[in-house]
Amino acid sequence: MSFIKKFIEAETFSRRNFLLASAYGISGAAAMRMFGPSPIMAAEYNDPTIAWSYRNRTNPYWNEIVSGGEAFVESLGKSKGFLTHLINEGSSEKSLADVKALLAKTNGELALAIDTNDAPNARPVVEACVDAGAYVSTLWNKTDDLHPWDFGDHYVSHMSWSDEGPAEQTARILLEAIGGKGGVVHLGGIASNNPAIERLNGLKNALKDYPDVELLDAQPADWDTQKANQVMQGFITRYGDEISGVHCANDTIGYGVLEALRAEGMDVPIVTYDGNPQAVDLVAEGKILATVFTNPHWGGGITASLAYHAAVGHFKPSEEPHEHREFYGPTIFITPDDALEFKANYLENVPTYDWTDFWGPSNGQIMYK
Amino acid sequence: MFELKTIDKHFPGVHALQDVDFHIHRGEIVGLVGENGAGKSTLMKIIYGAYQPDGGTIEIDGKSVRFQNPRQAMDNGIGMVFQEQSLIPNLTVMENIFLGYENQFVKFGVINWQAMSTAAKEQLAKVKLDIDPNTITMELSFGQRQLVELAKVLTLEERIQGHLVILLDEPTSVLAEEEVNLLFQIVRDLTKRASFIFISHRIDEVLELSDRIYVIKDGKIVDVVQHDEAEVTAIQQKMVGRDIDKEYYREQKQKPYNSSEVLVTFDNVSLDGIYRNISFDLHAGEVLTLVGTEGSGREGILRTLYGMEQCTSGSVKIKGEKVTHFSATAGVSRSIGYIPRERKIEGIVNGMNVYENMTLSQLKNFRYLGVMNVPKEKSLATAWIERLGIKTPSVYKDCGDLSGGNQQKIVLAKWRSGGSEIILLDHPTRGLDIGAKEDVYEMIREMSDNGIGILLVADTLEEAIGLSHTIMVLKDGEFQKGFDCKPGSKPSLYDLVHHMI
Amino acid sequence: MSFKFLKPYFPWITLVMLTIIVGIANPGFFSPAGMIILIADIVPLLIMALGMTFAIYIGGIDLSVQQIANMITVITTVYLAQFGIWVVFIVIGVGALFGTLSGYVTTRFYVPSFVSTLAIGFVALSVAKWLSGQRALYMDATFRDNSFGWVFGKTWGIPHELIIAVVLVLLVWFLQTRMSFGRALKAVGSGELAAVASGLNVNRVKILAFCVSGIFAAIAGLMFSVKLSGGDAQLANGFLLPAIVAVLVGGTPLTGGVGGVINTVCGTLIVMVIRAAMVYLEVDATQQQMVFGIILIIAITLTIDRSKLRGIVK
Amino acid sequence: MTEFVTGGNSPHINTLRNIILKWAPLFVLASLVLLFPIFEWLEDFWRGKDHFYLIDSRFFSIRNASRIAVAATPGLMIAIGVTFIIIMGSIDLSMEGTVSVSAVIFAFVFIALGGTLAGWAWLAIPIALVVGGIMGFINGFIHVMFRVPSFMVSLAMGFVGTGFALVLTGGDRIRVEDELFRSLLTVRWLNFPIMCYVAMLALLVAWFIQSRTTIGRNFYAVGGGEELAIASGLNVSRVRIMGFTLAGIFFALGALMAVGRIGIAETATGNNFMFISITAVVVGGTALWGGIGGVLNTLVGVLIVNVINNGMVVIGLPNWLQDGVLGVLVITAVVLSTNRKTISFVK
Repeated sequence: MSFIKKFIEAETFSRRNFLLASAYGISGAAAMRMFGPSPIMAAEYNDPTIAWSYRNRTNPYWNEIVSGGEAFVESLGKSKGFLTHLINEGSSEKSLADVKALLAKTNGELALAIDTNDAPNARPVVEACVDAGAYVSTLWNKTDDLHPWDFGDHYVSHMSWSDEGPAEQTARILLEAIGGKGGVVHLGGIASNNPAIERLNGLKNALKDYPDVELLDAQPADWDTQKANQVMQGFITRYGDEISGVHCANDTIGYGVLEALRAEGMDVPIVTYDGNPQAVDLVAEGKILATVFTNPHWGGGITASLAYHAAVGHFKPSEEPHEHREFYGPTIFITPDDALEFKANYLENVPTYDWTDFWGPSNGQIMYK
Repeated sequence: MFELKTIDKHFPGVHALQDVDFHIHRGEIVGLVGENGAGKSTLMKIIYGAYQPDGGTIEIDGKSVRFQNPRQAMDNGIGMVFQEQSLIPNLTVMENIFLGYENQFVKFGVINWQAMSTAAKEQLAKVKLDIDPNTITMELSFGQRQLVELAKVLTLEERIQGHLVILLDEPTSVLAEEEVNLLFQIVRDLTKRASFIFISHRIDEVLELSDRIYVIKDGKIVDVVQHDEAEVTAIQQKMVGRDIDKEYYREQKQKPYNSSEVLVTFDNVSLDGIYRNISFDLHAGEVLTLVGTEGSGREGILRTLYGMEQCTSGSVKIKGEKVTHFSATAGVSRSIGYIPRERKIEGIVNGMNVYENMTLSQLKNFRYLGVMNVPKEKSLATAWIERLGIKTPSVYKDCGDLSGGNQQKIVLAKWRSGGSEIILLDHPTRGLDIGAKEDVYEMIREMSDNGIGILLVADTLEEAIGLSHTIMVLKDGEFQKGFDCKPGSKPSLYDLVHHMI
Repeated sequence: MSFKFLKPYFPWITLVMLTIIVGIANPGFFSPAGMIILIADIVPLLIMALGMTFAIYIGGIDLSVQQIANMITVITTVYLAQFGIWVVFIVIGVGALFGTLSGYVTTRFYVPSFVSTLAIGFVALSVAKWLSGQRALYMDATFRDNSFGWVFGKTWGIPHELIIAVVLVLLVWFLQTRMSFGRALKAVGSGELAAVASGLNVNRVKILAFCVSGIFAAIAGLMFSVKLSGGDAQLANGFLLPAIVAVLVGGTPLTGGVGGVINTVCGTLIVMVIRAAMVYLEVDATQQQMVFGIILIIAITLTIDRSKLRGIVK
Repeated sequence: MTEFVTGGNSPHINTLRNIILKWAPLFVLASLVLLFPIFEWLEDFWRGKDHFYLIDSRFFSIRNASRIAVAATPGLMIAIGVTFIIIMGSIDLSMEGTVSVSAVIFAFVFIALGGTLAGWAWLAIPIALVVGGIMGFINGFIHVMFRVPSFMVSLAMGFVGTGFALVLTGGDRIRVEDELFRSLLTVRWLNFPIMCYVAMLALLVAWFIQSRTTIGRNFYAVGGGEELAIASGLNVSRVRIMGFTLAGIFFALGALMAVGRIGIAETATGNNFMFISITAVVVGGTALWGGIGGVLNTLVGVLIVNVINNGMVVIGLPNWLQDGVLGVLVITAVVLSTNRKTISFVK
């Protein structure tokens, strides 16, 4: 069965509910104005600056995220350039400093969407925004003890993806493909990143059901193609033909692995994660067995949208249930069977999303272990 | 044929050259003497294109020329043999000789090493040096390097059609007597092809070689003397602008040291490859001079005593205590002061001011819990500036901006003020003008009177003879002969040279 | 007021000019409150750059600072619960240890500091990875607030971070200008041979310089860790190049003996202004890095005092 | 940034020690190559497997040698480029930017001209080299004309380069899928991919430049004593600018190899080359203060670094330990190949 179809159905369903949702949004806001606490409590801005803070532009993943942010800004009738970009270049220090600079510049009149580069960095960023009266929504990185509902209205939401399940699914696809026996290796992301840990755990969970498959080795490749290439070469040397499958923490790692295998003339099935266009092509070509699309375009847009709509007062975050403050983003599996269909629906024609349907495609409240 | 007319050169705050007229005929050897800072090197640099004059003209055979850089000067037949070693140590001899002119050996972008080697051999033959052109320059002796420098400049002979002008800047300072004679011979032989400008602080050498001598003082040519009329003392007077004490080395002030207190004992000390089996005693108030050619081990002994190099056998005793730990820090703590040859890089710290330099060796006397007592430093510096007559606008002056003589005085003050009882002097008058030299001699006498033991490596033999109580002659790292050097019974130059070579 | 007299102040002039340019383009930049926040935020970088100044001042470089800071964020996070505020001593001790190690390898084994500090940094990274179990760790908020909450408070509107920075700057300034160690540093930086010939224990001075650098890197790591309330082996990544840039732009060139900690304060502020300019002038995201590089080249070209480079520029 | 003074006043040379020192980097390489199989042997020994030292080694095999070679190739090109600069006593930190720009422009032009080496797209190769050369030229020009130390200029140029690559790509990656171009990696002669032979050819050219051409020898002259070289009439500014340009060309070559290896050109192509290439140069025995060493040393240095990296994975060293071990081994390698008698101090 096609994962795509299911997702698109869900999407269409939510579109049908568009009017309902926006009606709720508007009436919610109106209700708040009438009956809510004094407006001074929650500063609402007419035209807050909208900003996205992310790692860099050298990774297509972030480009996708940003394209969503830009699409959202355009949906407000503004030009793309209205979105302020803060790029931290992998530096938590710069990430925080840039946010502070922007807060100072805008006097807190800011709707910020941010991935803080590293989990510990989320707390000071959120605290700074809350102090300055800005509205912030986070993506991916935050520590488990930090929750939007502890900060009233200004920490609007946090979105992440539960990678363990999908990673387990791709792992199962891989393990089936190798016939349930042999050895696999895992190339992970930056070891301390949450997704890197979850994706490895997913593989480990899947392995429990395949006692004949051995996890030969797992090493971090730092989300980096070249590093992945080198690590894979090392694996090939050490394990040689024992490797019957490769589990990669994301697509960029996958590219490096593919090239290492290609150099050796080896043909070993691999699975990746993220669903970058290039990876989707490779899936369609059958070079990658499966990848997982996390719809960064939607994630990027909706994170900015949440912050913006809270900032202009269209809804009041503190009145939302917890599952609307911390939630998982959507995941779609892409296998050779549906890659082309997926590509046509999501990459070649980026769907026009309803950016006020905040939680439609989301995947339930974030669970902590 | 080569003429400078009314050359002017200003530097910030200094009028370095003023209306300098200078000419040289074909085949002539012209001497240029003057005190340090008189403008000699500025004039040289203008001639070979490193500086451009602010006023005046340079003419070759009546044609006016301008040199933007040394390269253009060379292309006009002007070559320079440098005082500081200008050979690049990591290159081979032949690469050095043809540096910047390799193109003559290049075919299709490839260097023909064979051809270059042959050509280099020819150049080396001109200076009668028989070494493999493939030798790395670092491995040559100082004298050999000086000759290679000359050989390098002589490549102009092949490159340039016309007559050459070759500047020799202090070429003899690192040469042994024999090598100096060889050099002079070569220079005389070459006058068919080239004119020479010869700069040296050894006026007797200038007299010996030159046809004509320019005397420069304070940026002006004060006299031009013909060879036949020249006289050392007259030239010296012109240079300094005052009479020089006939007793140049203050011999009449030399007092015998009376102390029997032995400060330093070397007992059969060796340092592998540098010197072997050296023994001597240094008494309080004694001036002991080590004499020998470059590479005879003189400096090695100083360095061992100061602690910078550990001896391989034998025992060194300082004030009766056997030295087991060798380091310069330990040397200072044993009240030894060291005045190095390379004043500008080892003596003073360029970039630090007068008082900072003076207290550098004795920081621990000026700090309390690690904090420097600056007023105390300044008062010390002020006192010594006065005592040694150091010319500096203030204690805040960067030492790098002071003249050589004043720098040397600051180095001396550093050790004197720190209470050093043993002072090692390595070429203390090198590169100083006559006036500054006299000051240094005066100070050596005064230190000797105060019971300080002095181990000296002198710039010239005359200096050694004039200043010492005792002379030790070294050759190839071995002790040759000791001379008692009391006033009135001093050994002659010949006595020393005889044992040196 | 001749041109030459102005030379030492070139970095400051550059800073003022940049500030004015940004301020004219967006007057909001001059808001004192905003300015204080910006400055307070650059404090960890400033502290790291202060330490780095010592390494560069003696003509070396310290590439280990970022990894030391990484390691310290992990150490702080792991041991905060156990030792509370006393973790400061562990931090300083570890920083000193790694700095000393760099210095020792450089001076005793003759490994250029460029390589030795890089290698020691790798060792620190290994320690960080091992201790953190390659995970992002976070602090218990109560422990953090009990021990280090005061760091982020304000007195009369002035963030305490800023006060800490000022105290540290005064401390190193005193160290550099008034203490015998500072004097020795200057001697080693501007005339190493003369320092040797004056009997200074040059190796010890150099080792101490790297030690100070390590300690400051550790303090920066601590501040950062407490600020972010956590630690992992990558947390301080991205610190190294800005810290080097801050020192260089401030006017302490790699030739040693020139500049000093006050220059570094200026350099750090320049880095801050350039960064803030990206935000205030709304430079396009893809162009920011290129613009940063170009401004950097211009700033260095204008700032650098060539008379102190002594002829050769390598 | 570094300064040195030849120690003592004695030009006496202990020849045996000198020979040992000259070949020290090679000894280090050889011992590393023999060291890693020992761990493999031990591992199998504990497991009770038969293992004949070296013969059964997975590390010590032709296949692995070719893997190490492939991994080393881009780094080698970059390290060769920076070797010239280091011989001059300068330093170049702009490689990451230059590599990214060259790689990205190469890929754009390659695709625009048809996307296969069989067509006009081969022009992308010289164009990329020219781009690298221009980057290097700008670097050298600013360094020489504005008298700014190379460390600072090249560091800033690195930012400009990466930034420019980012402006060009907007963050996208460009795939270069041409089979003919990718044959650099996929086609093997005698077990080694073509890119290894191309790299060897480039190394040969570099060696030729270094030892047989005027400019190459002038690098040594500038590194041995710049003031002296000026006084000898050498146009040092020209030599320096040419050096940086040449380095830029080799960086671009490294970019081509990097693209050839993974088939992708992006802003991140240049990442992580800066510190490791300079480390490799130093490990190979080229002195940071200039005048000593050469491209053959650099080959050995690059191989040492790559052998360590590969060997650590092959013997299954835990990931967290790898950085530290690399650090310690690098220090050891530099210590072993430094002639401590000729240096009195190092910064």
